[in-house]
Amino acid sequence: MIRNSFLILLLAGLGWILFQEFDSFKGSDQLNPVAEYYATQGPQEVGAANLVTSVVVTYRGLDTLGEVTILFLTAAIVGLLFKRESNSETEDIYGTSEILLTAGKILVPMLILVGVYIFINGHLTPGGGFQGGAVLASAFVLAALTFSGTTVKHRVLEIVESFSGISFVLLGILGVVLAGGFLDNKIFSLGTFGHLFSAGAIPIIYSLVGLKVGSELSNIVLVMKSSEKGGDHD
Amino acid sequence: MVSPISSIAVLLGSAFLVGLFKKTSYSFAQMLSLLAIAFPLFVSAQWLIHFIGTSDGAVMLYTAGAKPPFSVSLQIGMAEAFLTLAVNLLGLLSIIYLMKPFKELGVKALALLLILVMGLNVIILSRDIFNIFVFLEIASIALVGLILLGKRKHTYSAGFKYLIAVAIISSFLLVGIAFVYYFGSTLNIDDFVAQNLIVTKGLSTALFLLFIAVLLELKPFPANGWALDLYEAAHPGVGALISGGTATASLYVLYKILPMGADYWSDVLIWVGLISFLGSNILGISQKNANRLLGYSSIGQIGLLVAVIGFSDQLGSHFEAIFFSLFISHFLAKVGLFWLSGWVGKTELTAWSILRTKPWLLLVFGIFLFTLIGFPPFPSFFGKWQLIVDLASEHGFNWIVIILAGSLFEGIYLFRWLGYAIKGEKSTENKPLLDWQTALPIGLFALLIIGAGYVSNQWMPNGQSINLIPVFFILALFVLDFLPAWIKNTISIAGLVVYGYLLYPELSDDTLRLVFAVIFLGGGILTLIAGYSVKGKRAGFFPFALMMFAGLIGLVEADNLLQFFFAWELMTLGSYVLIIRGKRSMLHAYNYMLFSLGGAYLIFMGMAMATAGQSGISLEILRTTAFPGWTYALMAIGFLTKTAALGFHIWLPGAHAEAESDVSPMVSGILLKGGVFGLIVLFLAMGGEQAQANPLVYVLGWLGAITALIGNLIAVFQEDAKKLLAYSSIGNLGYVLFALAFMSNIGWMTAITYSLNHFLFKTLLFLAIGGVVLRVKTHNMHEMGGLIKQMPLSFIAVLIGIITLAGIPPLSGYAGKWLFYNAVIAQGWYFQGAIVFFAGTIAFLYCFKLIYAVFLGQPKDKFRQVKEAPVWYIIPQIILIIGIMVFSARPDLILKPVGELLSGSAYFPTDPLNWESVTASTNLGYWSGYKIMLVIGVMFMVLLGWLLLMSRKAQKIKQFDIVYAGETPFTPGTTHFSHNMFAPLYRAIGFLTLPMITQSWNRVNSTVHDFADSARKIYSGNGQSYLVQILAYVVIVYLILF
Amino acid sequence: MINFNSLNIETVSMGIGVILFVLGVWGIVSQKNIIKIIISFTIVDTSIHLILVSIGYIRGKSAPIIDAAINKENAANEVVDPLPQALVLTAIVIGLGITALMLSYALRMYKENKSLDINKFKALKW
Amino acid sequence: MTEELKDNNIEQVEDKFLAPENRKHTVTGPEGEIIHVDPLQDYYCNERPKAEDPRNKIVEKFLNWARAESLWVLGFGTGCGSIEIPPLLSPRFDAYRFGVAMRATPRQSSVIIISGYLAVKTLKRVIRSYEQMQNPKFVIALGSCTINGGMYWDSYNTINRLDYYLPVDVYVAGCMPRPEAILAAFDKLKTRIKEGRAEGANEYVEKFDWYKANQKKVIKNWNMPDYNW
Amino acid sequence: MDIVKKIGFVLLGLFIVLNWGLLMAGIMRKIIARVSMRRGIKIFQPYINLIKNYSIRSQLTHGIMFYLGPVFRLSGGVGIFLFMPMIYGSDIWNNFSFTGDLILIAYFMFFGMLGMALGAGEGGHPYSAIGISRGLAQFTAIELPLTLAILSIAIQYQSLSITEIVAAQQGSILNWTLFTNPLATGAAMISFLGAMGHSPFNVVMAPQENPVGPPTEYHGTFLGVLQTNRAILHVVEAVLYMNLFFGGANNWIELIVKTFFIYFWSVFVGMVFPRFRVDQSIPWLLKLPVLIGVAAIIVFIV
Repeated sequence: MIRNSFLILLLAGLGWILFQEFDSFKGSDQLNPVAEYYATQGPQEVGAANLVTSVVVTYRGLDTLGEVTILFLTAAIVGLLFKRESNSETEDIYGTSEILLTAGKILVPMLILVGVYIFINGHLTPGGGFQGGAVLASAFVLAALTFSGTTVKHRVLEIVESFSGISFVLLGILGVVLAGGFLDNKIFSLGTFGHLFSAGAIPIIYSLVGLKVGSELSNIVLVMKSSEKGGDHD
Repeated sequence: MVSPISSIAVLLGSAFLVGLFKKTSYSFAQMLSLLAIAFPLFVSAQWLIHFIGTSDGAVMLYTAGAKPPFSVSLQIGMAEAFLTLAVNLLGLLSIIYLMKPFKELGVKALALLLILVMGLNVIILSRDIFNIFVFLEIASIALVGLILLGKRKHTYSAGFKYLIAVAIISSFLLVGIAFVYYFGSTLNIDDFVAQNLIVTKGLSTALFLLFIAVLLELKPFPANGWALDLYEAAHPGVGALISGGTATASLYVLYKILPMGADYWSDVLIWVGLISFLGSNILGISQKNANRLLGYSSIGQIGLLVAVIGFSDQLGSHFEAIFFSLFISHFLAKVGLFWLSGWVGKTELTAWSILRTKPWLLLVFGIFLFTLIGFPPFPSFFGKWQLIVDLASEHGFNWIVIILAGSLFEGIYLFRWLGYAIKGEKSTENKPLLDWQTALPIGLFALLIIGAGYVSNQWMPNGQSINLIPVFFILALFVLDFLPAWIKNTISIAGLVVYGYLLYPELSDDTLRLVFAVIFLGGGILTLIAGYSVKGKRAGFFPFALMMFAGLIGLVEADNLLQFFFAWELMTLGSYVLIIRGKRSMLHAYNYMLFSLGGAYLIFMGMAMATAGQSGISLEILRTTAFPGWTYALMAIGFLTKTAALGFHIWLPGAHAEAESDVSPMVSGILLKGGVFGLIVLFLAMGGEQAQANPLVYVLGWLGAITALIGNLIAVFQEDAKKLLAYSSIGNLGYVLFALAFMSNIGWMTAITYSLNHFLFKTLLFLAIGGVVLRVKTHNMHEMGGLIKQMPLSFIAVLIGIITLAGIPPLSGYAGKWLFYNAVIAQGWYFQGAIVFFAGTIAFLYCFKLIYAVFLGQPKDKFRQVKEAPVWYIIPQIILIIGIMVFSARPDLILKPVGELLSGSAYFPTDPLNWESVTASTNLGYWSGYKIMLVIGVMFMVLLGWLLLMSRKAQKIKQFDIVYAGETPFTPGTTHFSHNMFAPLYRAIGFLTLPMITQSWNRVNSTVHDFADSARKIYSGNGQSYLVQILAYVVIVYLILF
Repeated sequence: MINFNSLNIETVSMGIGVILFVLGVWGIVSQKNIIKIIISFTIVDTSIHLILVSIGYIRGKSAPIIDAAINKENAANEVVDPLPQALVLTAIVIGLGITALMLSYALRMYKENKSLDINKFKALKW
Repeated sequence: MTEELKDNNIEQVEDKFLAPENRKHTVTGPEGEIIHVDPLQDYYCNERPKAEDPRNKIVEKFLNWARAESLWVLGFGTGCGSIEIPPLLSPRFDAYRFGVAMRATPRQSSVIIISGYLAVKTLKRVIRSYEQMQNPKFVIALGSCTINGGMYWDSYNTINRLDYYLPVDVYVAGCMPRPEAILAAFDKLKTRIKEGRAEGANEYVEKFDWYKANQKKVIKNWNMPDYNW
Repeated sequence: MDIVKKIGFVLLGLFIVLNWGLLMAGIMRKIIARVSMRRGIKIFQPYINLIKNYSIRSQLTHGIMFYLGPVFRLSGGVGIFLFMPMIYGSDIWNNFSFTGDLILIAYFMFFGMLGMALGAGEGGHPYSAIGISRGLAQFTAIELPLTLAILSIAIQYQSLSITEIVAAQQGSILNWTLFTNPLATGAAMISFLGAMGHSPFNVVMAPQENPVGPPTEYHGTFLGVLQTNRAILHVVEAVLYMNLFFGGANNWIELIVKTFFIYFWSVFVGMVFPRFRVDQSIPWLLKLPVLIGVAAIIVFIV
């Protein structure tokens, strides 16, 4: 009881703190100078129609590199956590339902297609490497759930993951060498605004990100899934 | 110059690459990781050298080809270069140190470490708050992975608690960043600061969330249970990464964002930091688990660093130096300790006695601990010194009190720990193997500490005034420690002799200092001569002995407060190690250290108060201090702990009694004079005779008198010969204190005579008794007896010693008594004087007991074959006896110049002692040591001749040929009356000797421990309560602030 | 107090975000089941995303993608702030990573103790 | 100690009479060395007593006068006669006026009064006390028991004739002699001393072997050195 | 030649003091005897005892300190004599007094005590040690009132020189410290009782319980030396008190009369009061006499 009332007091305090913010929050009518710069200069400098993408991949590319790293970390740690189990690849004892099997057969290629589309067009349309990667991963996961015999090899995923990560970093370094700084996308020509092959390195980076995210997410899920099987034995 | 960005890229790229390797090519992955981490190390070193060499400003690094605030920007300056260097070095050594656990866990773990180091680099370099947030998350997550190293118990739950706490904290951080962006329209720190926004309610709350989240990342007390659990659960190598790595980065984040906040944030940091420092150190007191204890200590130290960041305005141009020295101390020492902990393998503090199997590790352990506490010559000493002096100039005395109190509490547990390591019970289990992967990082860090100490010393204002020659000499002795003892002994003695020779011209005018220099150096040489009797290597003895003497002589040499305090702490450090070398000295050395530490902090506090509002730190400023009452009182109490005045004496008996035979005279006859000299310096500052009106002096006078009485009285009831001498020292120092407190010419003459006498006879007695103890292997007087036949020379030494001690004419002790009476009557302190006299008569009792119970009475069977004390003990005794004789016959040789100095100075011009050749006179009477000696000597010889003539035929008989009511004695043991010898006296006034002071200290001790023990129950182990604590911390700080 | 007439979309989402944040924190500090705690955390995470998005919203403006609907030259007056959206993207990924890790740890903890009660994991304390 | 004495006594002092504390044993020294202890040899001076010949005759006469006028009596009551000693010091008899004083330690006493029957057990203590007195020393024997055993002549544990064991200067007959008789004995003793005839101490030394043999004949548990210095 | 003359007179003075000490002891014994309705010893009995002790033919020694103990003891007694001005205003009877330093004498008393203690200790007799431990313990308490008294008269006369203190008391009997500072005199005279070793403070030498205390093992010549010292010391201590409190002495007759009465005081008290145990005497001495001494000082401070 005392604990609960104490908690309520604390939450009230927290609410009070946040209420200060809410109270001061008046919305905005206009872009602030930074955002305005993105909106006005972004298209020229970066050449991406999707301003968010220009921010994500270029202006704040270091953050994005960090995000990718976080996913890499997560995958690695999950891998470490379930290391012992993942070594013993046991068969799925339940099998797969007919509905899933049929739907999977149709959906998996489509999902892969959609995912690839999303990250390739990240600089033009809503979406990008992360979104596309997530869709890609869902395809792999679906495949793994559906076709128990044809599990995606961890090793392949890992290679894809590492390869795309290293390439991302290398592209970033190329920015230092060829353009204005680390992760500058202007290492390639900006191309025509609004076209697929435009915005310098963004499509490439986003593709790499998409691959990386896709492989990492699938890796996480697959590792956790495989641990489910061997879990009870230890 | 290589851009730091490339080091980030290299780290990240190799992390991705390393993840690819298979188990079979592990060693290749390992090599790659090492190279990958060596590269940024090289880069940061290069930049650091560049900045040191050129004094250029910081360099901004842009990403994405855009300028901030639009893109993420990094900055490398001196600080960043240094901090990344530290982090990268830590990373590199961690890979080496953790080689085996890494191998167990595989390549992925290597990648985690690389990413962690990369993250830390970016956190340090980045100027964008969101970017910092992202990389803080990276670092945290990488750590969550790394705690899987080493396969320890409970890592999962600890990791989960850590994760959830970090998640909550980062939620606050993110909300804060979001609103900062809303109100400030930028994520770039420099841009935000440049805008100089008007602080509104919303913005200040947003900044609050930002700051509190960064603070929470630094695990402030008490919202840090999750971090403690992690420290405990993680492999020590990972603990080192947390404590040294992430904390470093987070601290720097705090420093970077500090200009964003309003001015009050400095105060918040100060309070948060200091509360952390104090609270964490108090709660650490009862901790038994080494890793967790290191966690407590880390949190405390980081708290101090946070506070220092908060103080950055006050510290001004000294900030960098102070932060550097405190940071590097924490970084190197704490990481080193974690690594050591990994080698020890066991978590209980008592298991650390295993370190004794590798003496150099023990030394390194000592270096780490002394660095943490802030002993010279380690960097934190200089940092703390300057920090506190600077705070004092801002009149921040509350802060100083908290800092010093926290340091004291830290000392409580760290020195207990050191005690376990040096003297704890040796565990029977197999000692762990020391491979190069462990030895290299630990050794390297220990060496770096010494280097950092030198840098701090040179960097700190006034630091260069410290004479480092003795320190280098001591270091050289450490290096030469493999040599046999007699070579090192010769080197040490030669060092003291040469130093004395070099010092002499400097002091020849100042007789007062010269007397003490003679006591310190001469005493050092004499007691070291006794050291020749020790065979073998005597590892680690000589450096510390020399350290003590260097400290003592440094006191004499000191011109400014820093030199004085440096010397004081050096002396304490050396003497502590000397004391703990004794067989059963663990507890006593611990007590000694705690009292010394407390005393040193009081002195420090007093000095700091003296510097407030004054320029410079020369000793002269004590005279003009703005807070005379506090300054003098604090410093006086500090010095009293070293002279073991009543109330602060409880460390002394054990420490002196249990020390090695030739160490006891060092720490008794010589070391105690350090405190006396401190008091002299203090009293000189108080300004001569006008200070008589100072109530402090009056109090000290009474204290001295009562100390003399109680000290001597307790000594009477001792059965342990060395303890008896130790209590006697307490009493004797009471005389000195009393005489000093007269604040008159003759009073000081008394004090100096007493000091010199005490040095002569107590060194003599301890050497003689030490020689006996060496032979008979017991301290208990009632077990000895009749040793005069075996040890006639020791007997003569003790006889001369006690005659001097008791103040019996014609020896020099009487000179002190005579001066004392004159001073008492001139001063009018009759009652105190009577008490001191009473103490003197009581001294006579233990003098008799000492000589009777040891040398006279019934010889014991088992000591029939003992030999005379080693010749190396006898030689210094003979020199001391000659000294006593010379001083007795010609006291004018020393007292006359000292008297001239005192009366010639501005301090005590009135009522000096008049000298007429060898005769001293006051307006009360006169005295001539020479004539008294002559008369008594001639008379004694005549009477001796007479008796010899009368009883020349006497038959020599044996021990049982005594009248025994017609019976024969049973055994020598039951016939030797010496146990509980003064039982009637005890029945009469023994109540004065009840250990009330010891008991009250014990009560203080147990109260503090109980408090710490119950207070640390807030770390209940429940992850959810930790979250509640975090939440409460946020809310409470917010409510306090707004 | 809040004037309901002046309610607009960003205020509402901000309000919901704040409420969700407090609710999520309530869940974290009151639920005993580790999974529920993790779910509560995701609520907190989501609330932050809401807050971020509301901050970036400009009244009456459209998504920051320059296409047919939005003039490239006049983009500054046409689009909402792209930066918070980029931040949200990053935050989501971070949240995902942390959630995944929490779940993995929870799984391990469950295997260790056969319990998901957070009170059962008190081996390390004091 | 002479060789023959040693030989004589080895037979008589059998192990069962040797007190445990006086048996040979070993102790361990501080360095772990083994030390052999033979208590009777090590704790006691085993020199044979020496006769102290009177000095120059005239000086001796003066000194004997002083010795006679300053008789310090060892306060040692052996038998029933010891009850007669305290009245000596009372106002009625006031032995002080004759220079008689009681001393508690044999070292400072010159007279030992054997006050009545002497058990063998007490004899041993008497011998030790007597031997610990310094050279001009005198023995006054009170009562018949010291002369011929008196009423205890056939007792199993008293001696019959003190002469066999100590050189007696003055016998006082009676059972018990009254204090006046004791005063008379002091007077007699003084006369003997002044005449130079009270050389019992030297006599004891000269006939030491005979005395020892007699003493040891009755005292089985000797447990002392042969001569108690 | 001066020094030879000086030594000659010092020896003469020592001889007088020794004789007076022996005689005084005899007289006191006589008085004691008469009080208990006895005839008592001959007046010259102490001489006879001394001669007898020196004439003891055999000597034993326990070791070197056994030898040195009596020497120390006698040195203590003779030393105090040497540093004590005997007759006021006389150059020749001032000995080596350096104008008579009070502190020197006060501390030199320890010299003899130490010697006795060491000698007795070397004797190896437990009773000797018991006696010494009692004696020393009691001595600490005895000295305290004396110290207070000395301090009091040092304040009074602003001097630590016995000669000057005696000089200040000349002129009239009312100038004696006894009258000018009765409290100090009171405290000192109580302490004198202890110093003389008479009842109630004579448990040190309790005759039967621990034969005779410290000198248990001493005999013959050694005892003679101790007796010699005793004779000297008693007179010299009485002279000290005489000098401090009773106006000193202008000639030997005055000295003899005054010391007789001072010494008689202790004998008188000894006759009247029973014996204290050490653990009784110490608290007693630390109560009343110390209070008197404190009062004696307070009088001069206020």
